Amino acid sequence: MAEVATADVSHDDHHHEHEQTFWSKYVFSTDHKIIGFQYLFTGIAMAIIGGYFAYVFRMQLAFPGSSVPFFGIVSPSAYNSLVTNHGTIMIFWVAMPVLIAAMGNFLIPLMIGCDDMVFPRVNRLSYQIFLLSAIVLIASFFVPGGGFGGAWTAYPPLSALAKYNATPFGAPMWLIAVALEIVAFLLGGINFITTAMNARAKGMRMYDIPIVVWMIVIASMLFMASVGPLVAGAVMLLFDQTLGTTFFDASAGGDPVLWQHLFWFFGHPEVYVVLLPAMGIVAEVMCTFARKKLFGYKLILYATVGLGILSFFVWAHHQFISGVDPRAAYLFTTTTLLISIPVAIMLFAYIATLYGGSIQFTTAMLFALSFLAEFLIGGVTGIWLGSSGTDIYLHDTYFVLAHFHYTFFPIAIIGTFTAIYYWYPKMFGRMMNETWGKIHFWGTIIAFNGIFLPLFFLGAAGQHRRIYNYQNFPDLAGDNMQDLRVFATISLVIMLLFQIPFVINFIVSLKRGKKAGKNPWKANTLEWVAPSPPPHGNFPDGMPEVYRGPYEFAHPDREDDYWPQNEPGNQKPANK
Amino acid sequence: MAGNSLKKYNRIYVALLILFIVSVLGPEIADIFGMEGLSRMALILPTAFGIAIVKAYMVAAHFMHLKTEKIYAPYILLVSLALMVVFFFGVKIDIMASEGHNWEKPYKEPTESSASHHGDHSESHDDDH
Amino acid sequence: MLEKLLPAASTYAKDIDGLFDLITYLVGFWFILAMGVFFYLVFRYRRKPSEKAQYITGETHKQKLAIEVPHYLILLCDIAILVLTFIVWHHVKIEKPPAEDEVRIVGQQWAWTFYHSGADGLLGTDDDIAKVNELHVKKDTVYHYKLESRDVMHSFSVPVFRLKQDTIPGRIIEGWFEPNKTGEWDIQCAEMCGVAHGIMAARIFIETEEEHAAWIAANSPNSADTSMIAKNETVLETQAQEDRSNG
Amino acid sequence: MAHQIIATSRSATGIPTGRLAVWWVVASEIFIFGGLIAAYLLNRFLHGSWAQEAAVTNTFIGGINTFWLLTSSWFVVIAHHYSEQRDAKKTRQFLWLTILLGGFFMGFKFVEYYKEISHGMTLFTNNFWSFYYTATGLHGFHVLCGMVIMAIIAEGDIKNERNWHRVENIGIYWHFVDIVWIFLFPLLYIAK
Repeated sequence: MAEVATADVSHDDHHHEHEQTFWSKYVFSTDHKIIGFQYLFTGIAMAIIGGYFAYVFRMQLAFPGSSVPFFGIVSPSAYNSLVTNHGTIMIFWVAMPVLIAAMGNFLIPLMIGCDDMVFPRVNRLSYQIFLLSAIVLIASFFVPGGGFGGAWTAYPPLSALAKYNATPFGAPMWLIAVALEIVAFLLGGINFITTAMNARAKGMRMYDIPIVVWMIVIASMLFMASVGPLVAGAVMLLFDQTLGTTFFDASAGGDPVLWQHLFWFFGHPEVYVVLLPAMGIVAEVMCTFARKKLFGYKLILYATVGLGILSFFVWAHHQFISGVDPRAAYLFTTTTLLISIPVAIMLFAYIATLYGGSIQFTTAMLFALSFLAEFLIGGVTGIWLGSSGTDIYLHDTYFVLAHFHYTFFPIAIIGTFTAIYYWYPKMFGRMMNETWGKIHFWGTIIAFNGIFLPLFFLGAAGQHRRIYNYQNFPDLAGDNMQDLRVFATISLVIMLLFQIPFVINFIVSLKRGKKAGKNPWKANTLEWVAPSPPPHGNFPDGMPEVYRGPYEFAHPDREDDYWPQNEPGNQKPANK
Repeated sequence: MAGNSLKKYNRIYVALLILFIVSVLGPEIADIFGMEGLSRMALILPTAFGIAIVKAYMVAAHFMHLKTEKIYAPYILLVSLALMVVFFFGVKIDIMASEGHNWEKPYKEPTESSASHHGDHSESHDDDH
Repeated sequence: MLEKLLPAASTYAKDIDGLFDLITYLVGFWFILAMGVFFYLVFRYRRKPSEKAQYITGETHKQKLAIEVPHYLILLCDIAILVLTFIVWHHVKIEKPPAEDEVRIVGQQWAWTFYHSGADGLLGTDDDIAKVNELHVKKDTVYHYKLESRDVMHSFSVPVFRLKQDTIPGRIIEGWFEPNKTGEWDIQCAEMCGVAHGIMAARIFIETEEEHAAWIAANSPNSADTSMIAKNETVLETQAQEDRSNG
Repeated sequence: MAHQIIATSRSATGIPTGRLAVWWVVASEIFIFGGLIAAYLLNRFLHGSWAQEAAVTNTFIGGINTFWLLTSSWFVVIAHHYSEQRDAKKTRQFLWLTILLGGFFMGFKFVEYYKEISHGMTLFTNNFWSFYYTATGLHGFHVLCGMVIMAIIAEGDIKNERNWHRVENIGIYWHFVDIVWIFLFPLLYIAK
């Protein structure tokens, strides 16, 4: 049955290749891989914008008042707008589309061995809405009053009334863009979840699913479950902004703190929404290049589920000092510190995976390993903030900023690079240059630590976030502190410059790279069974069947050190 | 078999209608007997919300076929509901109170409602809530 | 540890610093251990042509212990941190020692107004001293503060006190502090509050009893120099009323 | 588009793919309406004066509207029953009856809005009415979407005797919208 259908697909495909124009093939395609690329490249384009914003405001902090090259003088309102939109873009338009949408679209159907997502047209619609949201956001920078500048958390009443935020058009447009983006990811998320639940290849049981697919699916569920109240809140806030209702106006009996709860009920699970896919990507890469079976597959999976559930009970730790009842802090500190347990289990299992391996230091593996090291810094610094006692002091300082950049940078940037270096051969059929990859790696990682390590000290010394010029604060204007700011800014510029080798490597390898072949890394999962790049329909030689788990490296019963999932064998080892 | 299911749907529908009428009658009866305060609550809460839950259960179980659906579906929906309950109780201490530990809201309830002709119940209900 | 970066000038600052240190030691231990193991493994198991990787599932009971044991130990550390956190939180935010003086703090875009209680130590009397962006307090005195906001959210943050509390329109939030070191430091706004959030800077002056008394004497509404302060306050009040009527 | 996607026809869970997706849609809607209703309830319990506002809402029209939706739920489940018997004519008939009742619902809704607004109860009167219009408006929007999709299914799929499973899927969605109303009705109309 499956065979017949596949033959049809490949036949159809050949038939269509002649007729497909550029538009129908790359713009309005329903092919999951093309949609994945669309998300990937849109995400990278938005990352360039977000990175440019970071460059502008870091230059302003290091050299306050002077004209920033390629921008000009940074006014206070421009600074607020840059900071706000840097945060929004990096989370909603970079981390989410690249890690969940691009990787989910590209990997899920290939890894579970089917020909496309279950709803290809819904998938296309999801990307189109996402693109629209990005356009609305970018347009909001150019309307009268400028882009929204009330921080990515958009606390009312500042975000609700133009007389407070001075961006009568920027604020509603920002909110509409975020709402559209949420709709796009709800559509995409339902598609991912349904695909992974229903469309698995024959023989693929629960524990034969590669961990990255699990992670993306669990992340989509977390997103769906957490974002609903925010959608309701966004409607309410939009009415406040545009129509003049008083949902969040205290003088009319509303409560601005309600928005904080609605936002953070989403905002905290959102961290795990982007974390999990990155963890999954790292797991794939580590297993392949350490030639090791993932240590405690089920343990990691259960820890992930536990993490997901716990993440719904911690949201108010973002609000310890923001006027919520202080008694609530007891509960939320407890749950917050408990969340260190599943995260620690996952990280320990990852580190244990390295034990007894045969580690190849390819660029992808270097990025994966650096993810673990950097994320560990981000993770442990969270304890100071999750503990309500120290959070009184550290809240909204640069300590927080450095902490979440040590989590989000590994997630969004290192995770993305890991994925691109690892799956590039599958995506485009050619290998990337390893030497340039390593130059890119060391430049990025060292410069990254150069940016954010100093910020921990600035934060611990009491420097608050979102302030455009520290010269106004005598305690913060000292030369020692200014030196640290300059150091961070220079590191940022160096890090941005080190992205140029990556871009050149990426583009040159498209044409000049070594041909990859089906399985250049000798990996086990199903995407390596398909040709590189996979054609429309993915598996022209017939849909694969699955006989074992995804990480059977160095199995004692086998000569080769890898054992593809689709290769028939006389036993089904492990993972019963 | 087929006819049976149709009959079942009809039975459920009739039951729903009866429940619906009872739920509307609850507050009317309370008004007629002039019930106030606790006794009014005791009547309205079960007739309005108790019956709403029963109706929702009947629609979900029989019309949406959740009773015969694979176990995934009811779990998905129950987890969703449970998380909303978590949200409600996590937020309650702040939003559903006019004062807490070391804070208070100076906001005063308007004494007169926007529709003045129905303003007579006000005092007693302030206490109930 | 924090004191090296910024002086501590309130009684509970040392508690928060102590908690910070405890977390630093516990977390630092685990961090260094994990990093050590990590780099050792990466180095030890680098690819060598002669060695094939081992087949370890991590599913057997013995192997799982490698994860379970550290995770129980981490739980113990968590509990230790939790206990101290609760004590500190209770001390700083829940329980208030009896007040010896009061101050009312009002945030608005983009300035702080501090209503000092004046000579009688009570707020709401005629001798209250309103000052914009200047908070004068007496060393070794327990202050109760009342936080209000006229428009949007602000955050009253005094880094040397290790104190921070957001102000919320429509809420009056209370708390306390006891300065124990004289000097002059920053008060920052720690919550994004609009265009000029970055220059919403105030100063705190912690004075000895004599200095403080002299300051009160010089600034009391009865003294000659009051007209400007009174005017200042009326301006703020009218602005607030306008805001209310607009909203 | 030209060829059938194999993925869509697979069913590892045993629930057909379309229906599984509808369950997830319903779950995500539970979060959206749940957030709104939770926000409303928190305010309602806090503000005692809202009980007087709720007394002003028109219980009669609300009740009639509940009746329309309950009946339409009944019709759509009958449509599902006939779709399982592959009876295109009856299925279409009951789908259109459902749409008709949805239309009655919307019509009464508009009359109700008109009456309230002409009595000075608008979106801006106070927060109770803001919540009232937001919640019923969002719900009405869902009813409208359901009606449009149902019409497309009746005229596009059932007329051409294909995609029979879509009747059940839209039915599940419609029942969910009905359940939301079952809760909104006591919350906004009869609890006072």
